[in-house]
Amino acid sequence: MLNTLMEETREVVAPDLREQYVEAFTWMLLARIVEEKLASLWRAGKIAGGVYLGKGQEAISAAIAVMLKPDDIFGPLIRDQAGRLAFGEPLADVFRNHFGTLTSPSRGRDGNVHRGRPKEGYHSMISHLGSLISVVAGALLARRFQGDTSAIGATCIGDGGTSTGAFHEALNLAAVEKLPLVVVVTNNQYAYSTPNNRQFACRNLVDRAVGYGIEGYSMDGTDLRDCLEVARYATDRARSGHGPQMIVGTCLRLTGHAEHDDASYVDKKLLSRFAGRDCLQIAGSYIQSQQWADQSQIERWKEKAKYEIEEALAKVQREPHSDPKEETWCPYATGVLARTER
Amino acid sequence: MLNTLMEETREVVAPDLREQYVEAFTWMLLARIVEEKLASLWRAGKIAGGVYLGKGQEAISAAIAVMLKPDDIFGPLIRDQAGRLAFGEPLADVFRNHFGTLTSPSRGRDGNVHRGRPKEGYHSMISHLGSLISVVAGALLARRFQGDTSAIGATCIGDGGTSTGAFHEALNLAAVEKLPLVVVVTNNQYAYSTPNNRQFACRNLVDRAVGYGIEGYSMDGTDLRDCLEVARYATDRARSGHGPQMIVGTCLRLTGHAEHDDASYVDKKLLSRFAGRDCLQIAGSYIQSQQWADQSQIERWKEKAKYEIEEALAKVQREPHSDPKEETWCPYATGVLARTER
Amino acid sequence: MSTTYLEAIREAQKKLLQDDSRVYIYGQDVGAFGGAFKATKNLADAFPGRVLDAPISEDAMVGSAIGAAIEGMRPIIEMQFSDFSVTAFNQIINQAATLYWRTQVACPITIRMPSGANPGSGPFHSQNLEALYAHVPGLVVLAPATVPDAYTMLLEAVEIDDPVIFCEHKYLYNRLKIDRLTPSELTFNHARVARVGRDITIVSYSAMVPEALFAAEILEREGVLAEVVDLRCIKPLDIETVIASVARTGRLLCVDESWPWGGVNAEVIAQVTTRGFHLLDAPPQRLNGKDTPVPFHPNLWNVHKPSSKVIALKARELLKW
Amino acid sequence: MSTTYLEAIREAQKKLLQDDSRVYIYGQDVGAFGGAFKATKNLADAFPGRVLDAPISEDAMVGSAIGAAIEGMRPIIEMQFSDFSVTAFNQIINQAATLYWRTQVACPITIRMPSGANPGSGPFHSQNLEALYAHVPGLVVLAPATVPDAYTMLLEAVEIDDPVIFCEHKYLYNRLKIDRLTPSELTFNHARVARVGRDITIVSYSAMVPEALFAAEILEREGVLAEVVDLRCIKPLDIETVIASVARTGRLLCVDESWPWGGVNAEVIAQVTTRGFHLLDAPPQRLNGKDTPVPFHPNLWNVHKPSSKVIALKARELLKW
Ligand SMILES: Cc1ncc(C[n+]2csc(CCOP(=O)(O)OP(=O)(O)O)c2C)c(N)n1
Ligand SMILES: Cc1ncc(C[n+]2csc(CCOP(=O)(O)OP(=O)(O)O)c2C)c(N)n1
Ligand SMILES: [Mg+2]
Ligand SMILES: [Mg+2]
Repeated sequence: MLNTLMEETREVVAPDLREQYVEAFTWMLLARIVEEKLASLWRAGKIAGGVYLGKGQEAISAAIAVMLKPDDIFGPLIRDQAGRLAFGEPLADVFRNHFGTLTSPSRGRDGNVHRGRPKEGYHSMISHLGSLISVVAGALLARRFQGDTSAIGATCIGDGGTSTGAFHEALNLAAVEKLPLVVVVTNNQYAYSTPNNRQFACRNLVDRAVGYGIEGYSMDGTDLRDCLEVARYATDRARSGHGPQMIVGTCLRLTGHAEHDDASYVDKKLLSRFAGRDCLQIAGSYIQSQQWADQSQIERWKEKAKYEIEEALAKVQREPHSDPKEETWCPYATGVLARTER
Repeated sequence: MLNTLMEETREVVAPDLREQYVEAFTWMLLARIVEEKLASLWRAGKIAGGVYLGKGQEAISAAIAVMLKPDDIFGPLIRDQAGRLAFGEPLADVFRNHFGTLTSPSRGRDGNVHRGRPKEGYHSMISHLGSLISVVAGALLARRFQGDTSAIGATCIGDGGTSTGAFHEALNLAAVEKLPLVVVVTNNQYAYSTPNNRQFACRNLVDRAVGYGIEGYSMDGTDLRDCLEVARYATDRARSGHGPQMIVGTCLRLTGHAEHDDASYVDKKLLSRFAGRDCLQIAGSYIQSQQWADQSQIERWKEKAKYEIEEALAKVQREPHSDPKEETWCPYATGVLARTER
Repeated sequence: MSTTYLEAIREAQKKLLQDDSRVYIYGQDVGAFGGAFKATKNLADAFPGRVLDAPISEDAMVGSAIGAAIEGMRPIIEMQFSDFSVTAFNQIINQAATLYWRTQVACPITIRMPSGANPGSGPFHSQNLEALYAHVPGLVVLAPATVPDAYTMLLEAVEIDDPVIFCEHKYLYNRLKIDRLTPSELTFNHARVARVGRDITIVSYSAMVPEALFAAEILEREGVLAEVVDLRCIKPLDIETVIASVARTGRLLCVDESWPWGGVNAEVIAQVTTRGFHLLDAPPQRLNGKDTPVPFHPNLWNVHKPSSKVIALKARELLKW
Repeated sequence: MSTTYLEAIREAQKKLLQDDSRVYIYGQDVGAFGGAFKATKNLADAFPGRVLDAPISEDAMVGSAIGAAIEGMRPIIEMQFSDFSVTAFNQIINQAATLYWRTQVACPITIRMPSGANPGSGPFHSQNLEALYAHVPGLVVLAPATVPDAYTMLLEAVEIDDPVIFCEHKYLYNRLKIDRLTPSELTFNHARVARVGRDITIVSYSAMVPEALFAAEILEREGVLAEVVDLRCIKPLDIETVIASVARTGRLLCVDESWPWGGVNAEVIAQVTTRGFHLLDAPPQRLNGKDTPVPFHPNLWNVHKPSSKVIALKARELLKW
């Protein structure tokens, strides 16, 4: 069993990943800027409820998503704006779901990060941490029943979410069924205010993989190159029949738990350490150092991102909001039940 | 981290364990015989509901219990008749709870293995597998609050029970709190009819210990000597502040899931293998080989066990059964609520 | 050849596996072993790879069914006992029940819940949890009381585009038997007048229906004609049928072996009194299981739930009002 | 210095930690951070080692509290949101609720449940789950609607020898405020006549009490005197107080923001109609949250639950009956 990618393979692998690197970087950039927009909309009182951002973990999120194909399955969590975009989410949906417009994936019934298009393989999380993993596993089971042997699925969870019973049951089930499931654990050091040492006692969460009999890798979540290498390796392994894969990426949540939280409890020392590096800056420098793009190109990408964001926002701002009178107030899909007194 | 006891330490340790070996053996014997009695009472239609026996895993169960002290905490499961007796359960309670007499620990409200005396540190399981572990962990947390630093707790679970979310959450919680909790996993190859390969995909369940950051040991559940060594080691480690301990004992369930089950699905090959050995026979031979007792002494123990069992049974058969008219039908301990309309 | 309630459930699953490639069965010991109650006996053999043993992971079992349903499957989850479904409670009430409402994607999963007690089952192998599930928006809760309903309603359950909690009663498994299995006449969302009467309406479901029918027989000997309504569908309730009956009889007695607080009886009484108050000539009454866990000892168990005797007694009281 | 509903909860916990060495608090982020809603702010500092951060493991949190209670402690478990308590559902309903009945050993744990919604909370941070817990034998379910009750009932909750589901309403946290915190006059198991009237009884609890009181004010301007009963204790219900009020008014309107099927309203109506049918001059009525998850969008959220306007409207209808 492979517990981490071996150092020496990396330099060889990296050049192959130029295309994905650049792609992932542009999604990270777009995610960072759209999240900044969300934060400012929240501060301006334009968004009801919470705003949860993924600042500091865009590399992990984008890396896994760029390795997925359109027919694959993706179950992102709260801080996966980058991955969502990379998997094909329209920018407009971000705003729609935060405003709760009638055009939003949930028609205003749910909000913010609770969005997806499950029929397109893009799952919509509920709040209860850990509970999405078995859903994605089940989707892969269905694909197997249907004879689809090429698709894989990936889903994300935080360090805190690994303490849930749901996490355990789902990983074990996936292992027994040998499903092509990649579980990406982002250890951003905190679950809300709770530091790792109050959350688990193992050395590294990747040590759980062996207990499920699955393959596990740890990676530097601040380094997009590392993330891409591991994500490619794990998705390849899943795709070629090696069963579930667990990836543990280390980073630091560079933002509050949600926008109302100033994260004052974060140990300041962490910021100056390894995990506290900003993956977006590192990736930007790396791209330049590799001469895949220069500073002005990156600026143009940023401008493009900003433009697209403004455009999407302007569009969504003209879209209708949920109207209680148009709401069916019916939780049933079955036609005959819509009309029954309950 | 120690994943298994090292071979070479064993011979040194064994002689010390003579007293516990003999003690454990007598409990195993008593458990085996009382269970045979339960089975025949069940066949005679004298017991309502299920009868769950621990045949084949008495060594594991007795070994952990003889290492516990009276002030320790014990949370046995379905197949722990031997451990229950070793921890101090009166024989009469076995029959009381199977008949549901008014004198039984649950006053006839619950039955068979669902018994204990929680205030005496002997916990009473509910059916939902895995859910007892956190209860025992909490009891240890309480002891810590109360300044008791000498007590430890042990609780048991099956291979199947390790798949529950409750198992995971409890082990993780205990690890974070560094509680003196020993979790004994009896891998008897089956969960009801479900074999290991449909239950988990890891090589050995003890591989889960590292994922919780706790110490783990595997042992031969058919060999009382091995069980005692590991149980002593783990309880010592727990007692001396090394946090949770996981023990995985391998054996075969030498009986049906319950008495209604003929276990026809059990792979016959297993019976002739290592795990299929009868721990009681092995222990009996070992005792003789060590000249700790001879055949006639063992017979005398058997006779004594039978006598005590018949005596307890005779006594319990004269005890009153639950009477609906005497039942309070009140689930509340709080006095004022007993009288309220609900 | 006769068919039991349990066999009807097996036959329905067989037919579903035969007719619909989207169906599979997942649960502990449902494979080669055929399930704790033999509800899937021989099915794993007949439909290789489609009847799968699950680990003891109710949460993940249900979660996986939801994912499979999203991808177009029609999973049947067998809980080994209804009691164990609560370890999947979150997946059922928050993930499955809300999926359609949140995403406009249907969640056609069926969760089979062997419910109710036999003597000696004890507090954790006996529960009737229909009220817990019925409280939650988005779930359909079915509770067949006859062999044809066990068969037909299970077929319907799998066709329903919403998560169905299928409460099958263990006490009925081998005690109910009919000579020839014929499908039910009503669709799942209709209550059934199980016995026509005119003096009092006894509303009931699942294993309490035979008990209510016995009570009605006792009462008939005394000249009282009780009408017995079998709810069949607990959520949503077909209250029209109940109200129509109360309109005829003027008296309502609800019988349910589960816990009283907020149970099926409470909901039936609330719906009838808020909408058909003027039809009642006497206070509605209810009989429930006692407000304690289900006891192990047969003596206690016997009086924990309503019996035909107690039902008849209560009916007589109500008729004197 | 004024005290809010939230501060009252904090003060109660502080007093409990001060006065009773058996008390400790366990929950996600309750330690140095002071909890998601700051209900335990500064307590970890003031009581070192007795206010502990938990991993995201509701099942084990509650299980551990049960074990600690067996050993004589009086744990307070904070659920971050009531919604997350269902991942501990099994421990609560099967382990805690049955412990005393099974073993004669009391299980004095208190589970604090931040309940109810604020605009934008969405389906999974808004639930009112009291009916799910009240259905189950062995649990005490409390729901304070005032600042003194938030304080006093939490003190009582910890003294109660049974598991208590303490439903505190997030909408009230900072919106309810009183000048001086004084203890409640009633003990936890009594309902309270929050406003005396004579024309109609409005029964309610938690955040719907202020709403019912607003409605009563609206109605008073029209010459209607509504009596408002605050249930306070959901399980067991103090139905005597409700029936006594209905005896005076002859009319019953139940208001509850949670789901209708088998909810608090249904149980109140069932108890009142089975026992006080003759007191009613009109059908009992109920207003509930809609039978869907709680919606995210403020527009939808606003109409999902009963408002004072809707309550007044319904009361008027009922008065015309
Ligand atoms: C079962 C459950 N319990 C509690 C919560 C409340 N909650 C929401 S996010 C969060 C912290 C999550 O931490 P982590 O998993 O590390 O993810 P991160 O926020 O760091 O991305 C908590 C406790 C929840 N969502 N689900
Ligand atoms: C949560 C839960 N789900 C299902 C069951 C039903 N059940 C009772 S015993 C059992 C098998 C247990 O297997 P294992 O844990 O290996 O213990 P063993 O019987 O082999 O001692 C099952 C599935 C249960 N008790 N709890
Ligand atoms: Mg985190
Ligand atoms: Mg086993």
